[in-house]
Amino acid sequence: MFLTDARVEGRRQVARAMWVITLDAPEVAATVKAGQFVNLGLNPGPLLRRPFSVYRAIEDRIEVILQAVGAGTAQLLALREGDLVSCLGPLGRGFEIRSGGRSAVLISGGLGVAPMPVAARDARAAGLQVTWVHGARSAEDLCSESDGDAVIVATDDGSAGFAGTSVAAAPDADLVLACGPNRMLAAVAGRWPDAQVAVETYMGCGTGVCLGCAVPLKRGGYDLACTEGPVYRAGDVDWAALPSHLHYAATA
Amino acid sequence: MFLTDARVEGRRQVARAMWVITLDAPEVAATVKAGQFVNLGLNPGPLLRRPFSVYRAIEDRIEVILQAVGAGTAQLLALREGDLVSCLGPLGRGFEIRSGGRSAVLISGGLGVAPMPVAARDARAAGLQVTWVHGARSAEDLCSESDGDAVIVATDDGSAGFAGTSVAAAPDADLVLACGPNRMLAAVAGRWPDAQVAVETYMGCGTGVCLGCAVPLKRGGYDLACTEGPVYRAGDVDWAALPSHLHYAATA
Amino acid sequence: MSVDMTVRIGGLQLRGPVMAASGTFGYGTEVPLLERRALGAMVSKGIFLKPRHGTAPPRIAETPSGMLNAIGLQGPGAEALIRDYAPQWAGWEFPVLVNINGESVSDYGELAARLDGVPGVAGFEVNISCPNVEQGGMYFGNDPRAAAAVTEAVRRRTRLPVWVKLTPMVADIGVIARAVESAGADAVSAVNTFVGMSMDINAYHPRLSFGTGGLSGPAIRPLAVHLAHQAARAVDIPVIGVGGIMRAEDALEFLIAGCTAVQVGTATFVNPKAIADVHDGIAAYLATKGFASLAELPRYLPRD
Amino acid sequence: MSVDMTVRIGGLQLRGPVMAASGTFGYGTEVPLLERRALGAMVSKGIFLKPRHGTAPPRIAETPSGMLNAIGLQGPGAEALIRDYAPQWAGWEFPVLVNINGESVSDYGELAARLDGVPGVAGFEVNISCPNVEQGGMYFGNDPRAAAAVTEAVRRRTRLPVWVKLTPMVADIGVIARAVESAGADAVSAVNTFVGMSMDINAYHPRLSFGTGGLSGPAIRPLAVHLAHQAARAVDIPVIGVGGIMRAEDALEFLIAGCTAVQVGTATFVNPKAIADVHDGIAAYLATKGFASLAELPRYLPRD
Ligand SMILES: Cc1cc2nc3c(=O)[nH]c(=O)nc-3n(C[C@H](O)[C@H](O)[C@H](O)COP(=O)(O)OP(=O)(O)OC[C@H]3O[C@@H](n4cnc5c(N)ncnc54)[C@H](O)[C@@H]3O)c2cc1C
Ligand SMILES: Cc1cc2nc3c(=O)[nH]c(=O)nc-3n(C[C@H](O)[C@H](O)[C@H](O)COP(=O)(O)OP(=O)(O)OC[C@H]3O[C@@H](n4cnc5c(N)ncnc54)[C@H](O)[C@@H]3O)c2cc1C
Ligand SMILES: Cc1cc2nc3c(=O)[nH]c(=O)nc-3n(C[C@H](O)[C@H](O)[C@H](O)COP(=O)(O)O)c2cc1C
Ligand SMILES: Cc1cc2nc3c(=O)[nH]c(=O)nc-3n(C[C@H](O)[C@H](O)[C@H](O)COP(=O)(O)O)c2cc1C
Ligand code: FES
Ligand code: FES
Repeated sequence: MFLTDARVEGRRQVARAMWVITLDAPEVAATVKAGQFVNLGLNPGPLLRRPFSVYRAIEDRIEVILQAVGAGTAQLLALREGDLVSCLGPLGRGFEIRSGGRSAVLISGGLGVAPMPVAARDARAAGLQVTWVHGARSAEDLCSESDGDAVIVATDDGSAGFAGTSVAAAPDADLVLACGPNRMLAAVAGRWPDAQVAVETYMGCGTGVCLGCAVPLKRGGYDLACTEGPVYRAGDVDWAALPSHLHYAATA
Repeated sequence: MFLTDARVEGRRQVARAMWVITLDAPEVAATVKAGQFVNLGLNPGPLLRRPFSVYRAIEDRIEVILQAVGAGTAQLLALREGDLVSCLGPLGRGFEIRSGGRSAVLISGGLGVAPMPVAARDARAAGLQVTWVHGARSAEDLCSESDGDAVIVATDDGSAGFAGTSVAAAPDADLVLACGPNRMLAAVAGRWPDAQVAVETYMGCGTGVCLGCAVPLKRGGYDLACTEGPVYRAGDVDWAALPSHLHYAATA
Repeated sequence: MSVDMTVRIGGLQLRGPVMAASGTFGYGTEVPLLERRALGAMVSKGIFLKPRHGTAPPRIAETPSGMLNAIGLQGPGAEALIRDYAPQWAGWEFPVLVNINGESVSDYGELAARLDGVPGVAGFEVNISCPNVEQGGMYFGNDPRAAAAVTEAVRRRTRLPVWVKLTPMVADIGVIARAVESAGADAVSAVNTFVGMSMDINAYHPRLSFGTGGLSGPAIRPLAVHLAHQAARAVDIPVIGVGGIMRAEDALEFLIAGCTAVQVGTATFVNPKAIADVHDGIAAYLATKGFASLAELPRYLPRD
Repeated sequence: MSVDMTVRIGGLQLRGPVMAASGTFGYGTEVPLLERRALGAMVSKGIFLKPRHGTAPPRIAETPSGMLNAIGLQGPGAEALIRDYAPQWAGWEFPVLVNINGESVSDYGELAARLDGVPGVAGFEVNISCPNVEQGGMYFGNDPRAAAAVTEAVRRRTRLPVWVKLTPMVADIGVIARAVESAGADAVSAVNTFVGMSMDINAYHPRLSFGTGGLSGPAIRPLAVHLAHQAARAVDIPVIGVGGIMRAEDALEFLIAGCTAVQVGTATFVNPKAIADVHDGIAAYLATKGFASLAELPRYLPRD
């Protein structure tokens, strides 16, 4: 885990109201695994850091994909090249991508696309054939970038690709990785209990000390999303007890 | 009084750790009088606005001279061209510069130089012969700019000009205007009770509603610096009861 | 769509739920750039019977998302208020309540009697955060008997609406709220500032000359929402939420928590148009949600 | 110049005045990037005798310069603490105190007895912000008799230092501080979080599943400084200041206000190196001022 002041290197738009910002963070870029996240801090700005999946890691840089949903994300999107942002990471346990099996399907809803480029990279490296299924509300909300082998597109309103959810559009595979609103992940759990899903919770610290990021488990009790997650076996999470109305989920 | 989002147009250094920032604020520029101030607000940033004398007004723009003494000023100095800052003003009663008399002396200590360029402009316009006396701790702390007719320089350490305070270095005149740390203004009051001095107090609102900016008066009771001041007849202020240890005073 | 924003509070019909909080709006004559149309009501700066100079500077200190103040209830006293301000208020299109203060129960009663019937004075907000000088400086506001006694003293001297402004410095605000309700209050305002302190680490003493000050601003909002909610659960009279409201969203937290109306204080210092922004924002929110009136807003108000 | 930063608190000699606050540092084994050298002491996450799952999510909500939490004292219970954590603490170069909790007076006593003598456990911080289940859910912390009873119950079962963590939700913190001092506390920590509430204006109910939560962070600092100062004026035992400390300057406010040491909580969430930054900043400040030791720092502590 590293704590650095990361320089903003650029910003580009990838969907309606969705942007990628590039940060200079060599140690994080060198060590991050698919599904891990960074905790970004702004000063002046809100008190707490904000968690973001690492979208891509290229040489000394990491990328983060985001939408403005509140004060913190709006402020991040207002940063200009050369500004510094405090970056803590990589955090959390990412996807476990092992060789063995032949195919992987990556299922994302909205901003849930965030961990997928790195996941696709690692899955390919593990010799798996990768299929992406990316869904959003409508065509303009689909992330325009993909590093994957094949992309199946799904939209709720049918304005592009499959008319329906990305879960419904996804084929079966040996390895299923998913990220998106928690209610979408609950649907994944119904179909593939062994899928690995990256959940979202409010987070206070991102490092395991505040106990704020509780994930209710089927076996009872709670896990910490920031250290024991954010990636879980879909069948292990008590979806009914996990809030599905976080801001991010609300706007994704 | 106007409330606008003023665009930052530039920044230049005028002394060690002292800068001038230029803001696009046409209504304020058109109406401001010497000794009046603006209340600048930052978001994200500290809760309350920060009061600053208007240093110069040129066409649609106003200038403000400042030093970083705390979070608000540091943030103002970190603004870049094109950034917006909320600007409320002009506020307060400025200097009363009437024709009549022949000479004016402008006495400033440190950042107390702030209201002087506009004061010099107005005094000259009123047909007065203007002498500036500008003092600081040492040569590097002297503001390098002056729009005045003649400038007498004073430094506490004698590294430039008169060795001593600007008050001691000042000649008598028909009109005496002063600005600087409150304890310097108390010295002005001792020599010229009729001098007009711009005091500083903590301010909550800058508009007369919080009663936070109390100035203790010789006749008893308190005035509001933001509406009844910040300019006072030096002899009217109860200097012993006016705090002299504001941050700005501490670093000026 | 135009949303019905009117509210009824203990005898007064207000055109909107957003009021100016006492001590943050002067006497309504000072505020710059004021958009009167948005004001549901105004509560004047707190006054005593007699004029008061207030405390020595420094009177305010900024803190994270908040400010401390110790103004010391500087004010012109009842006679000047009647002479200089009430006549102006009489012509305004929203009610003005006077925030009244005293050092003894009889002070409050006398002040109410003096102001009762003065044109322009639409009611009283009784500030019980003052020290009870007769009883050794304990606050009226954290003793249910003293709070009730003050309320009763005012109630007996006027037919105008009597609101009581509660202090947050109590172990159980519901007890105080019930006490003043029983004593005849028409509404309660919750809450006043929280006592705080900030040290000057170069001078080794408090930043404020008075030592302590009252904390206001967004920092206290979650505490104020909780206290206003507790008060609303405890009484049947309307509760007016106060504390840290900067935006419509903040006011809505209080309204959902069971408040009938809200007051905006410190926000006006930062944004002279805060009250209009809050008012307009609530109306826009209600319209977006499809509510025809503020009365339709769902409340979260479980009763024990 | 090297400044003497040591402090003595009720039986313990600490190498520095900055400690980790309970519930914000886990069991000391989780914190990343930890600079142990700066820790004067650590207070463990609060535990009960038995394991607890804690509350359902959402457990936290951000507010201006603060955060609300309702973790519900999730924890492994005494046996797991003794087995998994205490042995690690035994090897550390600073004392670890256990923050103990209970629903009845006897719960507290039993927990202290169970932990007394366990290598690695250097003392107790008694958290009296819990509801007293035996007496209908009223808090131990706002009743001087209950607070004293809990303190005594712990005091009787251990020779280790006993600190009592005070709640701010009281009308007069001095009364509680004196009560626990008389009951044998070696120090008091002031203060715990303030009860607050934040509403989800789209869902029309509180953001936290528990409804209310404890407010921490810089928002509460001026309130905490005042309460710690009031406690310091009321008792002769050391007071440990807690609440909103992010930087050395903030800690110095508490120290000047009469505290012997401080605890850093929420700041660690934002800056994992906060404790080291605060410690180093205090040392640098003292050096700049020309003090050879923390003991020389002037205090503002008028006694009534
Ligand atoms: C592990 C993880 C990875 C994430 N990855 C991404 C990503 O790659 N791209 C992206 O756009 N968003 C991502 N999010 C969500 C992102 O953290 C929130 O959108 C962001 O914190 C909102 O901050 P705000 O100030 O704009 O919103 P506000 O609503 O103003 O935030 C208020 C508080 O709520 C918290 N909060 C609000 N929404 C969320 C949320 N959905 N999840 C967690 N905390 C929230 C904030 O952190 C803050 O403490 C991720 C969340 C988690 C937990
Ligand atoms: C009428 C008037 C005109 C001023 N003109 C100038 C100017 O032209 N140039 C300039 O550099 N400074 C000027 N000042 C002082 C300037 O307002 C402060 O330096 C500034 O507010 C400090 O903010 P900060 O956040 O950097 O400091 P902080 O110390 O972090 O501020 C904390 C709080 O204290 C207040 N504060 C701190 N110092 C002062 C001070 N000296 N006066 C008033 N409030 C203070 C801040 O407004 C804030 O509320 C003026 C002050 C007044 C009252
Ligand atoms: C400078 C100042 C002066 C105040 N004066 C009074 C007063 O005279 N009477 C009163 O009842 N409340 C007074 N208050 C309290 C406010 O009315 C309000 O209850 C409090 O500030 C919390 O609201 P806010 O956070 O919106 O400011 C004052 C507050 C401030 C900041
Ligand atoms: C997430 C969280 C959990 C906490 N858990 C405990 C606890 O178990 N026992 C306790 O006495 N205090 C607990 N506290 C209170 C802190 O120890 C501290 O008193 C409070 O947060 C104020 O300090 P701060 O503003 O520096 O965080 C907790 C605080 C937070 C934020
Ligand atoms: S976010 Fe703090 S423990 Fe997970
Ligand atoms: S600054 Fe508020 S009245 Fe002057």
